Amino acid sequence: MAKFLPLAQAVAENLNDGDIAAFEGFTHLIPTAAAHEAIRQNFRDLTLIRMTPDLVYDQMIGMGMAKKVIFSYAGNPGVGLLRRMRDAIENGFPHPIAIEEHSHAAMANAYEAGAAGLPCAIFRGYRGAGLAEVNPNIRHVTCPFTGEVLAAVPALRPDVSFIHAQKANKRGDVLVEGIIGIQKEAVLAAKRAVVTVEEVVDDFDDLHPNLTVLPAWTVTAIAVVPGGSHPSYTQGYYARDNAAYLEWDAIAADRDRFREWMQKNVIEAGVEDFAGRVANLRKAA
Amino acid sequence: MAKFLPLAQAVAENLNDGDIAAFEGFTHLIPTAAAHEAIRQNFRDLTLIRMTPDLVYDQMIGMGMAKKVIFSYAGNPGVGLLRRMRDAIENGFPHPIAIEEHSHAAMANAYEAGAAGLPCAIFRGYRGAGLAEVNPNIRHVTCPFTGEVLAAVPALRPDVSFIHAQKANKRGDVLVEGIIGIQKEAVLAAKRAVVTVEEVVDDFDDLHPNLTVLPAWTVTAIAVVPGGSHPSYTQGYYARDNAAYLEWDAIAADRDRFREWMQKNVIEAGVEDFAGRVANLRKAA
Amino acid sequence: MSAFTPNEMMTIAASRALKNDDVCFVGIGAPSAACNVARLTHAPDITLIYESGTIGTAPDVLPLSIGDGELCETATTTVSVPEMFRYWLQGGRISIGFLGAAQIDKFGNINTTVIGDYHHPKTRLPGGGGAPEIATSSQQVYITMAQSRRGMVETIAFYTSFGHGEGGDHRQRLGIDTQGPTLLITDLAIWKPDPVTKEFTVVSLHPGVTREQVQDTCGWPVKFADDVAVTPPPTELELRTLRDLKARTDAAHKGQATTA
Amino acid sequence: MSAFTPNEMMTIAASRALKNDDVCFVGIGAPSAACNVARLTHAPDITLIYESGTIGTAPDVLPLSIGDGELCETATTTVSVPEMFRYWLQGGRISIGFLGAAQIDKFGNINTTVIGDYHHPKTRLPGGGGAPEIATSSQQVYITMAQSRRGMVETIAFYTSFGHGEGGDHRQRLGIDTQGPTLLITDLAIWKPDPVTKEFTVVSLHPGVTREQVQDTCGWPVKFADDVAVTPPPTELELRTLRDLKARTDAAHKGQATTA
Repeated sequence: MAKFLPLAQAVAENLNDGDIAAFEGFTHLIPTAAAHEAIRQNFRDLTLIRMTPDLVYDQMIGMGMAKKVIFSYAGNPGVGLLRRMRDAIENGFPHPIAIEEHSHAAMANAYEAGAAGLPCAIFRGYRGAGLAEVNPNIRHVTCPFTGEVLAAVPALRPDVSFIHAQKANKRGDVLVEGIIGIQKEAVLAAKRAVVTVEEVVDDFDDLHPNLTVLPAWTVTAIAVVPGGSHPSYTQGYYARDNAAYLEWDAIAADRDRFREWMQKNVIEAGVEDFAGRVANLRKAA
Repeated sequence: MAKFLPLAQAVAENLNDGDIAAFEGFTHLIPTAAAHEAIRQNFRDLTLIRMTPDLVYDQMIGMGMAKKVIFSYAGNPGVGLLRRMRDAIENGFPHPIAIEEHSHAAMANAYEAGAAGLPCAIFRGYRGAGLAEVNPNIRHVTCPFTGEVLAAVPALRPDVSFIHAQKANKRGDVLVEGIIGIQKEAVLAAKRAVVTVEEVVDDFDDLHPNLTVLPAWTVTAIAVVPGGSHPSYTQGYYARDNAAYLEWDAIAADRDRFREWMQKNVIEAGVEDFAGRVANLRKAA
Repeated sequence: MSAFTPNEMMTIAASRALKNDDVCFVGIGAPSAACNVARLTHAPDITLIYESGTIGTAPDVLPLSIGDGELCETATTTVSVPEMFRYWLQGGRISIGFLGAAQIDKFGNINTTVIGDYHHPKTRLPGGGGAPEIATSSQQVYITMAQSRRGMVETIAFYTSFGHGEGGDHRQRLGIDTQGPTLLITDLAIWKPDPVTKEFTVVSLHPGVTREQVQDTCGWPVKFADDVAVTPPPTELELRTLRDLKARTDAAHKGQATTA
Repeated sequence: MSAFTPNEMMTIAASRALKNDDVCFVGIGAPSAACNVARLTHAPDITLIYESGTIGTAPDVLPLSIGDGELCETATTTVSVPEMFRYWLQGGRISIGFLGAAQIDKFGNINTTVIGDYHHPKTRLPGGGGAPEIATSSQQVYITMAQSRRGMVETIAFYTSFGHGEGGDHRQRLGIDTQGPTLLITDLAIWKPDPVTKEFTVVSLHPGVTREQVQDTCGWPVKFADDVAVTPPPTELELRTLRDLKARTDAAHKGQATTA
């Protein structure tokens, strides 16, 4: 049953060194504040899962927190590469990381299987694809009716998933709307789930019955963090800070500049700083 | 791309003798008007798919239209048995029918696989269940990661699916809301899809982005039939006619009374009669 | 305290077995009444899930079907049927699967499919619906039914849903890791499975019910626990809650049929 | 007619290949611009789908990412990412999968994963994202990229997504029943696969482009069709539409970064 907690406590209670963790968001609703809190608390040896690792995983990898990354697209969306992640893969800096790479279809199916309590997902995929030859977690099953050979991947079952959402009600139910991505599956597939929200409202009585609502008993902890997905966006609250994504490319290109930026904007900053970062993006939402 | 047609034409153009057809609805939104039109046009040798065959399949079976029924719960919901279907299975009246029986989980997964273009669905099911011994379409696959043995069923791919929905817009997009059941999957799994709707509106601009909308290019034909799901209900339009479900039990119990009722209320009735049948149920919706 | 019927006692005894933090997959009929009485008395935050996709529903009247409109209108959220069976039931999120039964044996195996041979049935019943997987994916299964020699039989004709099979560790041998039937509530008694054999054993008799009555309405030789309790009779609150619910329900479901 | 850049010609030529009834799975960058120019000119009812789950979207400016808010705001419906890949892509509903490429070979195989060895890469690129299954589940695949000897190579380092493999019937031999790459549009030319060998062959040169320019910017010996056409230059409407779109896009994506 969801507990309302300050973010620092929600992260401290639910993330551990060595955990398999997902900070999910598909361009929209990226849980930046939760990731920054995890960075401040300096967790180690994490296996980080995400379809689209972007700035926050670049930051966590650059800070030496990741042992392994499971992913399907490692880019700065709309801009280019993830330079800290590249540095770790190409040069072992700050230390080598293991990777398990999939396609989006495979990761989406694997989360879906995790949410559905299955050990694996099957789908028509990876035909002729190079990943099938370098990733031993891409296997096959044969349809017992048609004989068709389908790809199989293991279900994703994070120890903990972090997502950002529009709002919770007082009971602790959570609403995700707009580009809903893989958030519901990431929460339901995980042993524990931490959600940051823009606000808490009395009830959800005025919501349409078919929206993506996570009942309170599927969520472990909720932290209220206005602006908590910046520089990503929260539909209905504030727009994407595209300029910050462009700016990140230069910051992450240089090891020293990266450390300086992290020191100033993450280590010496706090959860309360997010509201200010989106102040001028609210009109555009 | 969806064509707006009178129901008689939509049925005539999309249903054929010998087809595999689904008239889906999960208590809510049962496409009664479409089924009655199919009865009036007297199709034969149909394979009828539905999770919860209720009155309309009892009627179609009783009129001798079904060769086979694929189903998971053959009951008059909240009332009891389907007496025409029983008569066909127990006594071969009006003629014998074949059955392929599944659990709800299996049927739901099989529609989902059909919508997803897969040849089969896998799930954790049928353990210790008698159906696994009498239905040769229940097979197994082994997870290539854990060795767990999972149940497999073939995907459902109807030649044509019929559903009832709240509304279409002028472009032919269709909205289903409330208890959405298996409608989206039934449409996407089928080669052709016919939708009856309560009304047509100009556009869906005021709808929440995450509702269940079937784009016009996934639908073959749309027919406007106010009241078209009676005695089932359409959320937001009219309530369920519970008394009609109770009444059906007595009608279907007797072969002659059944024929008389069908003659009067289906064969000699028309699509335009549905609006009147829900007139006194609209307030209650 | 008012007089009460055996059926009322059954529903109220079943309602008492449910806890405030349970997530209950509700079958229609007696289970639905028990779950909603629990919600309206001691378990206001219980999560009731119907297989039509409604999660956290709080109907004012009992639904006639598992898909009545009020289930959706009062739910926390309403999802598709595939999602219901994949993410919510198979996902292991259900603490109690609550089933009714047409036929049951002493190991909690249920038949709602056929009387007679499957391929040439004497009586064709509706079938299992969600039950085969409710019985194996829910953490525990509660069953409620009125006793009769036709309903409680030595050998059922068909395993619609698996209880404890032939007893003992039969579930584990089939790779089923949930507890299965842990409670049977009838109009006469409360039964629990023997820890070893898994045979249903009477642990409590409803007020005024004798062992003979239980045996006379049961098709197998009944085992009684060493200490058989007496079920506490319905409280005023429980009985009023149930009767108000039934009265509201009857009023709501009456009405004119306008041809089907 | 105004002067135009090779990139503008590329985008406009690509836009012309799209039809009003296409259902197009849109990659970001050049494909997104081409698809939206098509929508704003000759194909107003084209269905554009982005992998973030937005179906039938009609953005006023080009998204920077595949998940910008405007894609959702203007879409017919927005679904979850698993549903997108299961029901919509794998379900066979996409007529055109439109991809960009970092590296391509003459059979339309694409590499966006690594330069060098996969396990010890010289350059680690973002990876495939949706591309591996877009390439096999879409009925046809269109590819657009600016020509360069680094981008158009004899042998790609990694098969991120499968085109025609080693040519001929290689797709069918792998059990892939879709057509694969049927069109390559570069800043210099339009290419189509040879019906038998499946090698990309130049069928049209953009205005003013020579065969030598095409060969000089391509890492394999270029085949030209017997009849090489000249691509009609952009019309005023096409050019104005593209430039207006780009101008709106630039204006929208500018703005102050407030730390990331």
